[in-house]
This record gives sequence, structure tokens and C-alpha cells, in this order.
Amino acid sequence: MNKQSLPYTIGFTFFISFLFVLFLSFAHHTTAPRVERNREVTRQRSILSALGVETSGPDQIQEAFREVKEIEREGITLFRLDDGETGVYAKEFIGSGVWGPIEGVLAVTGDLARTRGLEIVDQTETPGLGGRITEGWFKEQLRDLRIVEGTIRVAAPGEGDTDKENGKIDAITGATRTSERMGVIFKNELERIASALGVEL
Amino acid sequence: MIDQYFQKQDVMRRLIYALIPLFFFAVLLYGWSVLMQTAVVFAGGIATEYFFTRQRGKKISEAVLVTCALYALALPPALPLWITLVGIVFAVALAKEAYGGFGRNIFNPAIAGRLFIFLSFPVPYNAGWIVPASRGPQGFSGLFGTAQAAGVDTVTAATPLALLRTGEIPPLMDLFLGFRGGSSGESSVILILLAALFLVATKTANWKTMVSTFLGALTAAGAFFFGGLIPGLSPASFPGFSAMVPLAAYMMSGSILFVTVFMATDPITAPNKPLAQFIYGLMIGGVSMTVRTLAGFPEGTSFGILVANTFSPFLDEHLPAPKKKTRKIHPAGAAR
Amino acid sequence: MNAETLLNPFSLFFASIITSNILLSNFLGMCSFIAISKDSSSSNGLGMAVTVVLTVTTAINWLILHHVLIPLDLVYLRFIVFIVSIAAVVQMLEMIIDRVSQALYLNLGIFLPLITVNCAILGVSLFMEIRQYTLLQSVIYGLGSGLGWWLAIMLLSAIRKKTEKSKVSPALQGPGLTMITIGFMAMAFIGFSGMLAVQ
Amino acid sequence: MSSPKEIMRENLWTNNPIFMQILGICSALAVTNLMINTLIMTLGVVFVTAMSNLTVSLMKSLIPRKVRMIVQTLIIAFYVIIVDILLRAYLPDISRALGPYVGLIITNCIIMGRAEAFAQSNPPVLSLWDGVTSGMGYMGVLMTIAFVRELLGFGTVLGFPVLPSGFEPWIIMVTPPSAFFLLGIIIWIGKTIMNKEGATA
Repeated sequence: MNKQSLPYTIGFTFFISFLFVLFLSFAHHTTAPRVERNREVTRQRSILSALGVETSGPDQIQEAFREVKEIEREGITLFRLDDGETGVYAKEFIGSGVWGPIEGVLAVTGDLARTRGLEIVDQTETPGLGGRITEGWFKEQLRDLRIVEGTIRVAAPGEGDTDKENGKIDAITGATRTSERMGVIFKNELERIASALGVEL
Repeated sequence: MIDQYFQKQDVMRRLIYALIPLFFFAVLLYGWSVLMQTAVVFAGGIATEYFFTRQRGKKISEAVLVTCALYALALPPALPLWITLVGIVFAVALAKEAYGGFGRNIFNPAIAGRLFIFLSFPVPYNAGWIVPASRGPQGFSGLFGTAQAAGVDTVTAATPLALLRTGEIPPLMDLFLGFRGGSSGESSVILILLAALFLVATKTANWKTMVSTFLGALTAAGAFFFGGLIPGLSPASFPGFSAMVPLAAYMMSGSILFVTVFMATDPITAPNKPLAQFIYGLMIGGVSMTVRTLAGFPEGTSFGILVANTFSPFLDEHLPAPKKKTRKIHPAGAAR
Repeated sequence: MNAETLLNPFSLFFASIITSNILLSNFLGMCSFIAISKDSSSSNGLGMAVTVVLTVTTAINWLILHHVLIPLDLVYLRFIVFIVSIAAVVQMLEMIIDRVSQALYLNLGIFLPLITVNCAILGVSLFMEIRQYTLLQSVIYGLGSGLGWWLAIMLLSAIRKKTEKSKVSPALQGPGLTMITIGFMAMAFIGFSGMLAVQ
Repeated sequence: MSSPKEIMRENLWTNNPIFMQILGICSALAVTNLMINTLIMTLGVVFVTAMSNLTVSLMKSLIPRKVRMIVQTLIIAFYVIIVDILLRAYLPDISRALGPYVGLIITNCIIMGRAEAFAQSNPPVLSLWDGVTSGMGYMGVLMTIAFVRELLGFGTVLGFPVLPSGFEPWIIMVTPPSAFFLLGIIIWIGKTIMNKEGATA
């Protein structure tokens, strides 16, 4: 058979493409549930972490997430965890950082008296400076912090404000701009959550 | 060949002379820290240069001394010495020797070194500003720097740019004379002006580049100020002629004048054609002020120089040459 | 969640040229960058060709992604589909330019075959997918990235021309020095970060 | 025909794809700020280079000349998609970190280059070996860059802290310019050694 003839060329190309696509779709469909589960678990892990639920391992995350209810109010999706009092609400956010968007989850109590926690999902801030928003000490500042005058103030640089009643957190040393943007994100998100819950800030 | 060699050295020597008053003033302001910085810079810079020139079988050029002097004067006085060393080694090795040594570098080594350590170590860098000696009724307080004289460890001081950002305008006379925080050698406007006069009078530096750089900076600063884009300085609170005060303070703060006089005029990294030089200057000034005002960095001059360096061969290649008499300044303009 | 709420077309355009330059901050398109940037006229031609192809392919790949791959649940095949569509677009452009104008073909067309393997083209299509741009944003992003690449290659070719005359260490001649030069360029362009951001 | 040992020496050192030809850096330089990402990424490249070399060599007599490049691209894309699917399913965090760069392995000129220059005219097993060693040469250079960047940028090696706590991280190492500088310096040093070898040999 002439391997340079047009029918062979076309036939060969089609056959090889068909074979590849067949194999790839097989590979895709066998792993698809796993990929889907990974994605879910990643998202659930962030939300739970913001809500202050300690988890480890995918199974435990999915188990713990059953307690969380997804609710939608005024077009805003919130995740509610019952704590026997006002409830705790988490909201996924995406805000503008210095280099690019900052994605994360912010959780507050139902009466908006305190924040419950913060988790950063994705960011492209300057590594070692603004990028430190993902570090434990920074996020820990938002753990059960009292919300004063409807906002969270990002004050002078430091290594973590441990006073939970002053409504203030420390900015990151050397990353003034990222810290400022975080302040803006907190303010916007608190307002959004307040309007969704119908609570005065 | 020999002629050219000596001429080059002449230029370099005159530059060093012009920097000496700035150096003494820096010692007056900050004392030992400046002496230490300078010693480390020169030792590191000369050693690095020696390492490379030895392989090429050449002598150390005097240009490296200028690089060292400019770099040392452009640093925060209390920068940790090992960081200083990293910067000068980087400057000489990568910005200069990689390109084949003296006269061939594309990027200004002193600026490249400063920017490298600024980007690497922003936290220690910004903690390196200390309180300078000040001018008072009883004369200078603390000849060797206030902090050291008072027996205190280094005290971080706010630079004028940081003050301006909070809306506070430092006294213009202090800015003019140079009694303010900042890099060791950048502060005294009057000394920089005198050095500029000396450099222009001895034809060491091109006055046109200085003017176009200044113009670029002033235009950008003016536009940002009246556009209300400078944080802390609202044009509304300075009606009419009083707007000159914050604008002058903005221009006298940071290292824009130092860079205009000493870095923008570096003939090796600047383009050769007059029109290209003019645009190059505008670019340095404009980019410096843009970065200072709009980007997340406290000072934009290093970026201004480096961006303009990047454009310099491009400008030279694509802008038209003047009709006649261009041959004179041909070989990298180093003869000026 | 979508990034579109954050980005107006204007800032996306400038960000993709300057602050998030596809070459200087995403390292893409380097092979042809290094091979070609020796002289300015071919750099110019290649830059132009990349800009055109980027704009067109990003738009076409967006349409394919949103109207074919996503509805048919075939997103996992996007690498193959994107690269084939890029190859096809390049081939078609080459044919069209050849018919339309010989001068344009010599300036632009001869660089087209190089472009299929230019990672910047595929890279922009992949970023467009990951960042979930709208069609308008994708076109702007493609155009801006192309212009940014063009600018970078023109600057570099001028610098290379100047450094070629100097006696650089033989070990560093060519690619080595080019890498260091790109390093300095990238360092200079960091200055604009924080003014505008893409992504 | 070269012996396997010669092929290895050529691909790892004297004709290293990055040193000598500066090929294929685009797709991987961006991920060299962390060693683990670089490792996974370059392992992917080794896998794709090896397998596509093998496949091209096995099928070389079947491929019509007219569509040779397209078929090669298809083969490469096929293996890249497999890598992508595997990463998504089994290493979701790294898959996220690598982002679009996995896909860009397709345009890595090394792979196409080896398929064209070697596999097209050599027997399958030798082609496989050529692919593995080319990929390893590539991996070696990039891992060196990643090692320096991670060590100085974060003070860690493969995520384990190795430097004393007083260590001041070099933030520039985490940003793009450092990758260019380091690659330039590595080429500089490598070629200097090579030139000396050449002079003595």
C-alpha cells in the first residue's frame, strides 16, 4: 500500500486521532470522579477552616461538611454552620490584591459581632511580603475577632495582634499595599454578608 | 588607545571629585555607619572586578570606583553590611563584567545593585533609614549622627517620602540643605546642585539629559499632584501658588535629584543621539515619578533608570540622527 | 467565581503589555525570542505576526472552548484542540497573506510557521481558560500580550545588537548573556507592579 | 550509531538541551521557584519525551510524510494530556500550582526536537533511552535553578527548612528575574567548564 497516498494519509490521521481520543476519554472518565472529589474537598476544606472546624484528610472533611448548610440570600451564597447560638456564616470572596485577585473565605457569627475565621484560597501577592497573608499568624488574627464599628482595621505592621476585642489586626511588615487591600476586602465582604443576613453592622 | 584610556579615567576622576562633598556630608549626618558601608562597598566591588579582569588579563578600571561610590551613597545608612556586599557583588559581576566590563554594560551597575537588594530584602532595606543629625539653634546636634551620638542603637526614621504620604510636609529648608532621612548621599539638594554645576562646567556630564530628566519628573509629579493621585497630598488643600510647596517637597524628596545628576547622565548606558537622549531623560523622570506615586514601592528612581536603560539601545536604533556632526560622539559616547 | 468583576478592559490591556508581560513575567515565547531577536527587522516581523496570531487564536479558542468543548464535556481535550486550531489559524493566515500581498508576506508571512511552536500562543489560550475571561477580555488579553511580546523582543534585539560588538566571555556569548539581559528587563518592569494587575 | 552511554553523555552534558540549544525553557522556567513543582513538572517532561520518542520510533514507518509534524504533535499532546489527567486526579495541589504550564509541555521544543532528530531514524529502545536522557539533562539544569531559588527564597529544600531561623530570605529569588539570572549564570559556568574541557582534550 502506498503510504504517501491521499486516502492513506487521511485514513491514518483519522485513525490515530480516533485512537488517542478514545484512550484519553477512557482515562478521563475513569479519573473524573476523583478529580471532582478533589475539587470539592479543596473547597470544603477552605470553608471549614474559615468556620473554625479542624479537619484532616478528605474523608473527615466530607464528613464534617455535612453539618454545613448552603444557603442563598439576595443572590449571595453563604455557608451556615449551626453553633447553637446565632450560627456561623462563611462567604467565599474574590477581591483585588496588588498583583492579582485574592480569593478566600471569610466567616462571621450570625449577629456579625465577631469574625470566626479567614482562609486564603488563592493569591498572587509578592512572595515573602504580601504573600504572607496565607500564613497562620495572619489568619489567626481573624479568629473570633470582635467587629468594631462594622469593620476590621488593619493597623500598623506587626507580627500578629492577639487582642481579640479591639477590632484590629496587624498589617504585614513591608507589605503596606497588600494589607490595605485586605482591609478593603474585609470591609466589602462584611457589608455584603450584612445585607445578605439583613443584620445591621 | 592610551589616550582614550586616560581620558576615560579623567571623566571617572571628576565624577569622584563631585561625589566627595556628598560623602562628607553623609558622614556628618550618619557617622560611622556610612564609613562602614563605604568600606564594604569598595572592598567588595574592587575584589569582584579584580576576579574578572584578572581572567581577561586587564587592569581594574576606575569606573568601578564610581560605581562603588554611587552605590554606597544610594543606600540606606543602616543597611546590614552583608546585604550591602551582596548588592555590590551582583552589580559588578552581572551588570558590568558579564557584559564584558567597562564601557559595555547596558544597565547602570550601581542602580542594578541597589534594585537587586531592594527587591531581595525590602524589610531590612526599609528598616535601614536612621535619624540624621539635625540643624538646630545650637548648631548641629550630634556630629556623628544623632542616633550614635545619643548612644542609642539605630533608630528607624521616616523618610520625607513616608512623611509626605501621611500629609506632613517637611521644612523646605531642611530638604534643601539635606537634613532629612534617606539614602546616605541623596539628601542635600544644594550639594547635588553644586556637583551638577561642576560636572557640567567640566563637560563631564551632559546638561541636556539632566534637564530632560528633571522635566520628565516635574511634569509627571505635577500631573499626579494636580490630578490628586499622590497619597496624602490633596491639591484642594493647597490653593493657588501654595501648591508649589508640596510639589517642591515632592521633588526634593527621595533620590530623584541625585539620580538625575549622577545616574541619568552616565554616558555608557545613555543613548548617543540627541533626540534619543532627550526622550531617555524624560523617560527616567517620568517612570521614576510614576512608580513612586502609583506603584507599591516607596521609591521609583531605580526603576526609572533601569527601564530607560532597557529602552536606550532601542531609542538609539530607531530614532533619526541629526543631519550632521554626529560622528564625534560615536564610540558609546564615553569620550564626553 | 469570575474575575470579570475585577478587570475593566482598559487595565487588562495595559497590564498584559507591561505589568504581566507574557515574556518577562510568564517566561513564555522564549525559544523564538532567543533565536530571532538578533536583528531588528526580523524581530519586528515576528512581533507583528505573534500579535496578529495571538489575537485571532485567543478569540477562536475561546469560541471553541465555550461553544464546543464545555457543552460536550470535552475540556480535557483542550490541549490537543487548542494546538490544532492554532496550527490551522497559522496555516490559513499564511495562505491569506500570501495571496493578498507579497510585501506583507515577506515581512510577516515567513515568520508564521515559527509561531505554531511559540509557547506564548498556547500559553495565552490556556491562561484565558484558567482565568475564565469573557470573549472581550480574551481578545484584549491576546492583543495586549502580543503587543507586550513585540515590545520586549524589539527592546531585546536592540540591546543584543549593542552587546554583540563587545568582547563578552565566550561562555556567555549569545544565549547566556541574553538570559541575563532579560533578567534585568524583568527586574525593571517589576516597578509597574501594583499599578495594574491581571489574572 | 551511538551507544547508549554516548547518548547519555551527550544529552546530559555535552549537548544538554538547555545549555547548548536553550531549548524548551519556556514551559518550565516559570515553575522553578519551588523544587517540588519543578520535580513533578520535569518528570512530566521526561515521561512525555521518552514516550513520544518511543511512539514516534515505533510508528515511523507508518506515518505519511505530509502529516508527520501534525502526527508528532498529536502524539506529544496525547502524553501531555495523560500527565495532566494524572496530576489532576492524584496530585491536585501540584496540578493547581503548575496551572497552565503542564499544557505548555506540548510546545517544549526539546520534545519535538528529539522526535524529529532522533526517534525518526533510530530503533525504539534507543529512542526511548534518548528521550529519557534528554529529559534528564533538562531536569538537571532546572532542578539546579529550583534548588538555588528555593534555598535562598524560602530557606528550604524540597519544603524542609535547612537554614537557621535568622536567615533573611531573598525575596527576588521567588520572582521571575532571578530565574533568568540563574539560568544565565548556570550557562556561563557550565560553558566555561566545557570550554576548558575542550581546550585540554
